[in-house]
Amino acid sequence: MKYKETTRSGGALPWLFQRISGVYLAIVLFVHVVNLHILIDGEIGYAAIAERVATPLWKTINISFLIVALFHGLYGLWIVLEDYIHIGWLRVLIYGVIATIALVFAIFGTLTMITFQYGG
Amino acid sequence: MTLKDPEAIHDVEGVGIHSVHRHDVVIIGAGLAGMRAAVEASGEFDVAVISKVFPTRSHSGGAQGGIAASLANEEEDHWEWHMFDTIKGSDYLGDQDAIEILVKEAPTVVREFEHFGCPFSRTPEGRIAQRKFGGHTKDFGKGGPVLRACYAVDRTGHALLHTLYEICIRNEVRFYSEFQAMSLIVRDGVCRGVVAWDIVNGGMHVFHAKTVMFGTGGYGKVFKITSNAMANTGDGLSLVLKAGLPLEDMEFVQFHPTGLYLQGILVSEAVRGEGGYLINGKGERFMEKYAPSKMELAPRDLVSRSIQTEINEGRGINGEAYVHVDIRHLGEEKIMKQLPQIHELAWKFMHIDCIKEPIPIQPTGHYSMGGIPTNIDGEVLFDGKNTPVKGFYAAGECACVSVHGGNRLGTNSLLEASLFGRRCGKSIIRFLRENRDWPELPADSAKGALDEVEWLLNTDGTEKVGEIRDDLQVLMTNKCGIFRDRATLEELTGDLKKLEERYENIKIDDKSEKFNSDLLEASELGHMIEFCELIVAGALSREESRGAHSRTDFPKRDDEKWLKHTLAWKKGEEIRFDYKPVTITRFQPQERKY
Amino acid sequence: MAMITFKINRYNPDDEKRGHFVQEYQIDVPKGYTLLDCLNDIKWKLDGTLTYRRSCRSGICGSCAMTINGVNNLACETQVLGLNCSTVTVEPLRGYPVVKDLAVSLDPIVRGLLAVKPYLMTKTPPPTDQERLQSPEEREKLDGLYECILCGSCTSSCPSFWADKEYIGPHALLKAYRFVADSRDECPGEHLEPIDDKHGLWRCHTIFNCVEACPKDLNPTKAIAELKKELIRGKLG
Amino acid sequence: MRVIKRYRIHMGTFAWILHRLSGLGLISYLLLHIWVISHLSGGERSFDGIMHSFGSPMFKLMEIGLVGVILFHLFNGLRVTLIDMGVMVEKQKTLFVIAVIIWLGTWFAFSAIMLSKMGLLPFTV
Ligand SMILES: Cc1cc2nc3c(=O)[nH]c(=O)nc-3n(C[C@H](O)[C@H](O)[C@H](O)COP(=O)(O)OP(=O)(O)OC[C@H]3O[C@@H](n4cnc5c(N)ncnc54)[C@H](O)[C@@H]3O)c2cc1C
Ligand code: HEM
Ligand code: SF4
Ligand code: F3S
Ligand code: FES
Repeated sequence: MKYKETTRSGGALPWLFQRISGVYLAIVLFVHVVNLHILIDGEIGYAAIAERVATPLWKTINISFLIVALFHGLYGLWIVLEDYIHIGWLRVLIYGVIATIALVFAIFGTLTMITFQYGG
Repeated sequence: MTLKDPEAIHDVEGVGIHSVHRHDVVIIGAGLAGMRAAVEASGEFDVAVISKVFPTRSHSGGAQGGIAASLANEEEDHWEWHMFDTIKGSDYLGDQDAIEILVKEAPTVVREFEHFGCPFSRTPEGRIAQRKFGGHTKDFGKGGPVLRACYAVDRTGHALLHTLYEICIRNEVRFYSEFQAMSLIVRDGVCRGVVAWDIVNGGMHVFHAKTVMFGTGGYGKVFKITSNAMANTGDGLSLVLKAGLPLEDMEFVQFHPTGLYLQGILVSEAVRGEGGYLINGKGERFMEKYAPSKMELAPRDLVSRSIQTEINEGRGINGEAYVHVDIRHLGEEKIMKQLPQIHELAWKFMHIDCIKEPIPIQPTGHYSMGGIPTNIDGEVLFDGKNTPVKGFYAAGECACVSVHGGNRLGTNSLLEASLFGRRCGKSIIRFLRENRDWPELPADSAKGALDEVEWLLNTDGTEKVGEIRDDLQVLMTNKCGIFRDRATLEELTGDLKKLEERYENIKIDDKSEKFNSDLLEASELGHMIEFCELIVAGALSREESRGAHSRTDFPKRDDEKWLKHTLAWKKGEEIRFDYKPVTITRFQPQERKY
Repeated sequence: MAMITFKINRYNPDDEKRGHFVQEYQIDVPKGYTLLDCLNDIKWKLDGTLTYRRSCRSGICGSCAMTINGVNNLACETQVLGLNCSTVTVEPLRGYPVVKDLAVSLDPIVRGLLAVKPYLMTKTPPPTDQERLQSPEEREKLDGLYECILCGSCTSSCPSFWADKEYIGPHALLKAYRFVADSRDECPGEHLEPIDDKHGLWRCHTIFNCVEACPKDLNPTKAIAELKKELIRGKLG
Repeated sequence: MRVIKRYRIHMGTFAWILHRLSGLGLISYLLLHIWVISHLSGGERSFDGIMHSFGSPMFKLMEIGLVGVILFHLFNGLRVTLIDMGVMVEKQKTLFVIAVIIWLGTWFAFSAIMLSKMGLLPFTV
């Protein structure tokens, strides 16, 4: 009997990046949650958010957070779908949809962060 | 990786044949013997291995103790010592030319296993570790036990078997896994192939071959209590008989002293080695009577006979057919450290905690010394004059070279199976280099096998396979077991005839072709009855006690009359005997004392 | 001695229409009887059509793995009275195509196994007339790996395998690591290359069902973790 | 031929199922979240408007749930990563129990703070 020869698709680096991004998210997300739900008093409103979002450091952190989370989450979604969907064309389609979502949301989110000017 | 594709199928006349395959070499049996031969021959020729169980499920994997070779990794050892021990163990019935090959080539064979990747246990220097085993001694029996058995913890057979399977995969051997050989095609002294049934899908397949090798293993299943696997039904032997060839020394069957009561599963010799007691129903350490100095550590056949005597004379536990091996006095710590697998075994198979309770044991059918007669190159012989059948080979437990003679030593059989398997491979290569033509395949090759299956599927009798087999096993154990005598053997001859008649009147429940184990068990039973008649006839005619063959009416060894091998043929109802001399080279027979 | 009901999941390939069904058998079970003994009793006395694999009946050949009361185990190692229940359900190993009754197709097991080049690979010829040396410490690394009896219980229990039939399976990954971990194997890359695949190593989601299911108490997940490290180390140079 | 896909649930399976579900939940939330934050560009009115519609106590309580999901995925994700690094593979159950304890501990603390800020607790933390 012969093992079905698949084109070796590797998968090591995405797998590794899923772990690294996970650990990065663990730190940033924890800080994020502490910040938003504990440190900020009262209503989470425009002022409270905007103040922080405006500084360059927070901008960088937020943008990296955004992109890493998108990668991690959408790649995670892809892993899940890949487990259960084995129809060739459907897989390609889903892959395309996920990639598009990733791109659109990454650009959309980044633009929000970059273009935003507090008090401006 | 590509494995070789099935050979081009060509047609043969006849109904009911699923397909015909062609291979240079067709090996039946994927135990150590079969697969070792396959490894050897597969570099140059197209080799197929047929096995009724998936290769790694062959019974060789059940062996625990070790494989003998005088590597001298742990202490001084020489092949001459090993040779002496083997000959003495065989009660001088072993052929000494074959034994010399066995002990001389042993180190090479074991090291090759290591080169193949076998995970042997190691000495601190990184060499293959070795342990003691019954009957293996220093200095021609004059010294104490020697460290000679190479081992992989307590899973030696498992490690060896899986290693061989792996190398077969590497060598792209073609496996026909779960195919049961049903008949052997031999015409005019030339072997032409075999016929086998595809167990999973059903259907008869003809294997046309230039050479056929048998490594079909033992037949412990003819006994009620046995250490053997359920697949060990000795099919190979009856296939050979049906092809008109003889079997050798079938009366020699080894019984191991300690099998779990009713299960027969082996309780290793280590239990007694570590100091366990054998206790009868009266609470006595009964070995005092039989071997006052060696006690529980007397040789296997003697201990088996002692236990059986106690049982026969009503001194089993509660009068039942077992005694106790008691290790409670060793204490929990020692048991868990030195005998963990025994603890696990007793627990898993008997629900007994051997730290708190004694283990019920009884002697268990273990090994067949006799089998298909072969010469030292593995060629199957068909008469007393050592004439080989062209293109037919055998090795392992199903064969009789004979290196074990009347009684085999522990760890010598893994060695024999692999070593003579390897030799088979080598002589198959030599044969194929000289014989490039295909032998003619007779048109009715599959007829016998097809008739058998058809009959079994359609016969509408009243007898159940399980019941006849049960009766066979009980009869063989009681009347042709550790002790034999004329009266019971003659009785048994009649009993077997009756069983044969009952077999004619069987009915199986399962009528389908796919994975019909009912059908195959029925076929196996027919085969077992067939060669059991030979065992009994052999035991009846050999009027002496030698090795494992113990006649109460002839308790002494009789070299004058019986220092010879039995050959037996079966034609219809009639059994014919012939004899051939034992080859004696270095060691003259002496009295066997331990 | 106790009367036990066995609910056995059956399937006859000749009767596709009927499909899978549960059949009940009742037998008296004495102390010490394993499930295999009970199945034999049923087959030999009550119903010869009952089909299952078995051979060694001592837990070493791997034939008799099946799902017993919902858990994978070897029938020959299962003490029926030890289960402490009056009804025992017996099903074929999950996740594999069923051939008949309790016998499943071995193809997925073999396919995964062949893929990892399951044999010792060396470049240097072995020493003549001598074994390769391996220290007891190096040998110890193979413990927990070489004992695998290829029973298929682990892969049968793995949700990743249920989802992806091409997933190579924990049994094959354990085997791959058996060679990668062997100090004598000079081509670990050869065993690693085929598993560096989306149907290979990376399909394992660390679910640990395989560890739960292994009747020999082996730990495929540990082997898988080591393989992952090995491969990542290779990638990063 | 039917193939049964079911196995006794134990800690490993349980952790995996929860991780999967929480991961899927989180990615859905993330996409929503990006959309919400994008209202920042639209100025104060637009942002506060949308925040207001999420400002009801119902949503506040759901936020506590969200924090729980995040924290579970976080700590179990770290557990998985540790196992992948070969840490405590043989003690995975203990590791899971530890992860769950930390998860429940932090979640409890976060919930208490959040609830008290909403004035839903009789005391402040
Ligand atoms: C419990 C136990 C412990 C043992 N321990 C030791 C030990 O420590 N040391 C030692 O040296 N020896 C030991 N032995 C003996 C030794 O294991 C066997 O003698 C040896 O393994 C036999 O090997 P084999 O290759 O001849 O046959 P096996 O390994 O039995 O293989 C037989 C093969 O033939 C196949 N086969 C049979 N009939 C058919 C058919 N009709 N069609 C197709 N295929 C068929 C089977 O499928 C199988 O693959 C032990 C034996 C037992 C029972
Ligand atoms: C907080 C820190 C996080 C850590 C430590 C973490 C860790 C991980 C890890 C290790 C995996 C891989 C599981 C596997 O392959 O078996 C994973 C999967 C996943 N993660 Fe995260 N993650 C985090 C945050 C997030 C966030 C914010 C999202 C959503 C955007 C997310 C969505 C997912 C998804 C959808 C999966 C796939 C689930 C699966 O394969 O079953 N994770 N996470
Ligand atoms: S790892 Fe365990 S469960 Fe898996 S095949 Fe090997 S012995 Fe069976
Ligand atoms: S159950 Fe399957 S997903 Fe991995 S840990 Fe075991 S192989
Ligand atoms: S019969 Fe061999 S493992 Fe159960």
